[in-house]
Amino acid sequence: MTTPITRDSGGSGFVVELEKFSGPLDLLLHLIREDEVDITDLPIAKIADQFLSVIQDLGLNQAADYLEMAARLLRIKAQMLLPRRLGDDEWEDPRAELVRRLLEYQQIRELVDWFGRAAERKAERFGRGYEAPPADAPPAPLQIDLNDLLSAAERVISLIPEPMLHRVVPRPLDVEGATARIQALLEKHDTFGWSDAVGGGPHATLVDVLSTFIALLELAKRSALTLSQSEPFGPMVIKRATPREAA
Amino acid sequence: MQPLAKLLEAALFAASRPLTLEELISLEPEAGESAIRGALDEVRSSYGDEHGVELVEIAEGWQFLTRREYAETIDRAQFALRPRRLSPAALETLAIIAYRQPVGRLEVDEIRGVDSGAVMDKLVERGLIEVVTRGEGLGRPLLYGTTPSFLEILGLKDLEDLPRLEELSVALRRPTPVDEPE
Amino acid sequence: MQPLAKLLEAALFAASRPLTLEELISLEPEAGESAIRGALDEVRSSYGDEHGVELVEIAEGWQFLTRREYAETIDRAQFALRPRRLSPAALETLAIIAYRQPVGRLEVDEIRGVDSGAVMDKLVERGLIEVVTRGEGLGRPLLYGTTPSFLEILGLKDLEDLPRLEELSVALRRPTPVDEPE
Repeated sequence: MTTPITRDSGGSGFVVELEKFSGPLDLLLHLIREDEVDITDLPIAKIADQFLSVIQDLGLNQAADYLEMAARLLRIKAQMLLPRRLGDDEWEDPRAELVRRLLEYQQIRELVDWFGRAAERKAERFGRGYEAPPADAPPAPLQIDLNDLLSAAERVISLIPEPMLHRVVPRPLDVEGATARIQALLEKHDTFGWSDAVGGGPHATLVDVLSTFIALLELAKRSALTLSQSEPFGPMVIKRATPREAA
Repeated sequence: MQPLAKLLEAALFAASRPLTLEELISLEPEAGESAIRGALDEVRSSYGDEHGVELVEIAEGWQFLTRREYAETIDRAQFALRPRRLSPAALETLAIIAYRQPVGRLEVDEIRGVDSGAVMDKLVERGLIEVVTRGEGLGRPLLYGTTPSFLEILGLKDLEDLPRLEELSVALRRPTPVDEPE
Repeated sequence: MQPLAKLLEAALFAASRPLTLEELISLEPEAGESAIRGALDEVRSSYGDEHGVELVEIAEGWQFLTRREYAETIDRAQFALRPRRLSPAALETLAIIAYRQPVGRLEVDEIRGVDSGAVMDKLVERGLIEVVTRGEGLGRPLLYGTTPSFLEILGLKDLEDLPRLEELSVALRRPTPVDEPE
């Protein structure tokens, strides 16, 4: 995906691999651990600056998820700077929501480690490797309850904002017509040219041309005729297939 | 069983195909051929008449197989071993196809708001829907409809037997406690 | 072993996935649940330390699995396929779904802080999660839950086997190493 990028930050010197982060929360947690700061009393100004500089360095400032987090951090940082009166009980810590999410996410990461270990341990035990070919058993007696089907239909209906109308797309190509025309020509002539096949002379439309072309290819596939050109871009010669060729 | 025999037992069980003597030797090359042969005998004799499976030498090597006498019961039960009910996603897809047939995949996706390809493939596999024709327009998409066995499973005579959607919308719209997980 | 135990042994051996009690009962419905349970015990105890495989309770069912101690040798010989590893993003998504099920995509996105659509599609494809119902509210979002295969790849008996969130409280403490847990 992306090449690992090494970043030396001041004296602490940490190595950051881009793939290591599964998202902005992960990166944020990483910074918090690096700095050994208290999540519940997040030094938001410092963390916001670090976050911005890391995503800049890693080229993550193009990624919407990271940008959104950057914006959120800056907003919280600004809110923290707003003066508040002493003893203001109404004051709500602007960091609260972010801290809640970080704690929650930290728990998820803990679970990820547990899941990873569990999967590793399970991988040490193999199930039966051989799968017998399916038996010629009678078809599965599948049970579908009409009520279940109807409530499924009902769920679907509730999703459709308004009755959908069928759009009927007219089919402009007339391959059948062209095929009939060419077959009629084949009855009468051993060989004929492309312009004979198209018909319509100078009035032939693009649709006529395409229809004819598809019809010719189809008939050639069925070995009713052969197509040849004496030179590149030369006139196309259509020849009735001999019985032997047709066989 | 001796450790070597237990190792062979585990390997023969986990292998997706019969294992040759050479392959078994390669598991523990230091043991040597005769020890492996001995261990193989030990495994075989420990799965005597007392077990439902046996170690069988077939053309390509050694393999555990279920005893013939149980094969039929297990085969018969095979279908019972598979889930017999459709998932909500499958039911929804089936409902859309039942009422809109012939209908293409894109339209089903559009109505459900999610990719329905895998679900539709499953329904085809189970013989509930099938390609009935090709649509007009770009790429002439495959159009699906329900199969006779769909009607059979639901106990319907024909598609006319399906309740009409207008009635359905009114009848089921609100009061039903939809979506109770079973 | 008794004939019923031998039948169960054969069926469990033949299956490449865990079989639930219900599925085992369906092999011989006349026998009744308690007889099946008894026979299951008989099978399990006859595969004690004496064998390279053992009967394990997993994913709401039972399955024969090779003993851990032979993993490396079997792995090295490449007779059996090792399951593909899950990416951290996939594990993260699974963790959220396992604990919050039934849960919609938006909630997963929000907890992870990133779009999880592609990861969830992959997990559905691998059969580790599935749509279990639709939620209330705008657009009636699809809600996902984990499948028995999820339990299987983690080697869990059931969802109760997952660690309780309280047990993870270490993660909620301050990350500074100087802080002693109280």
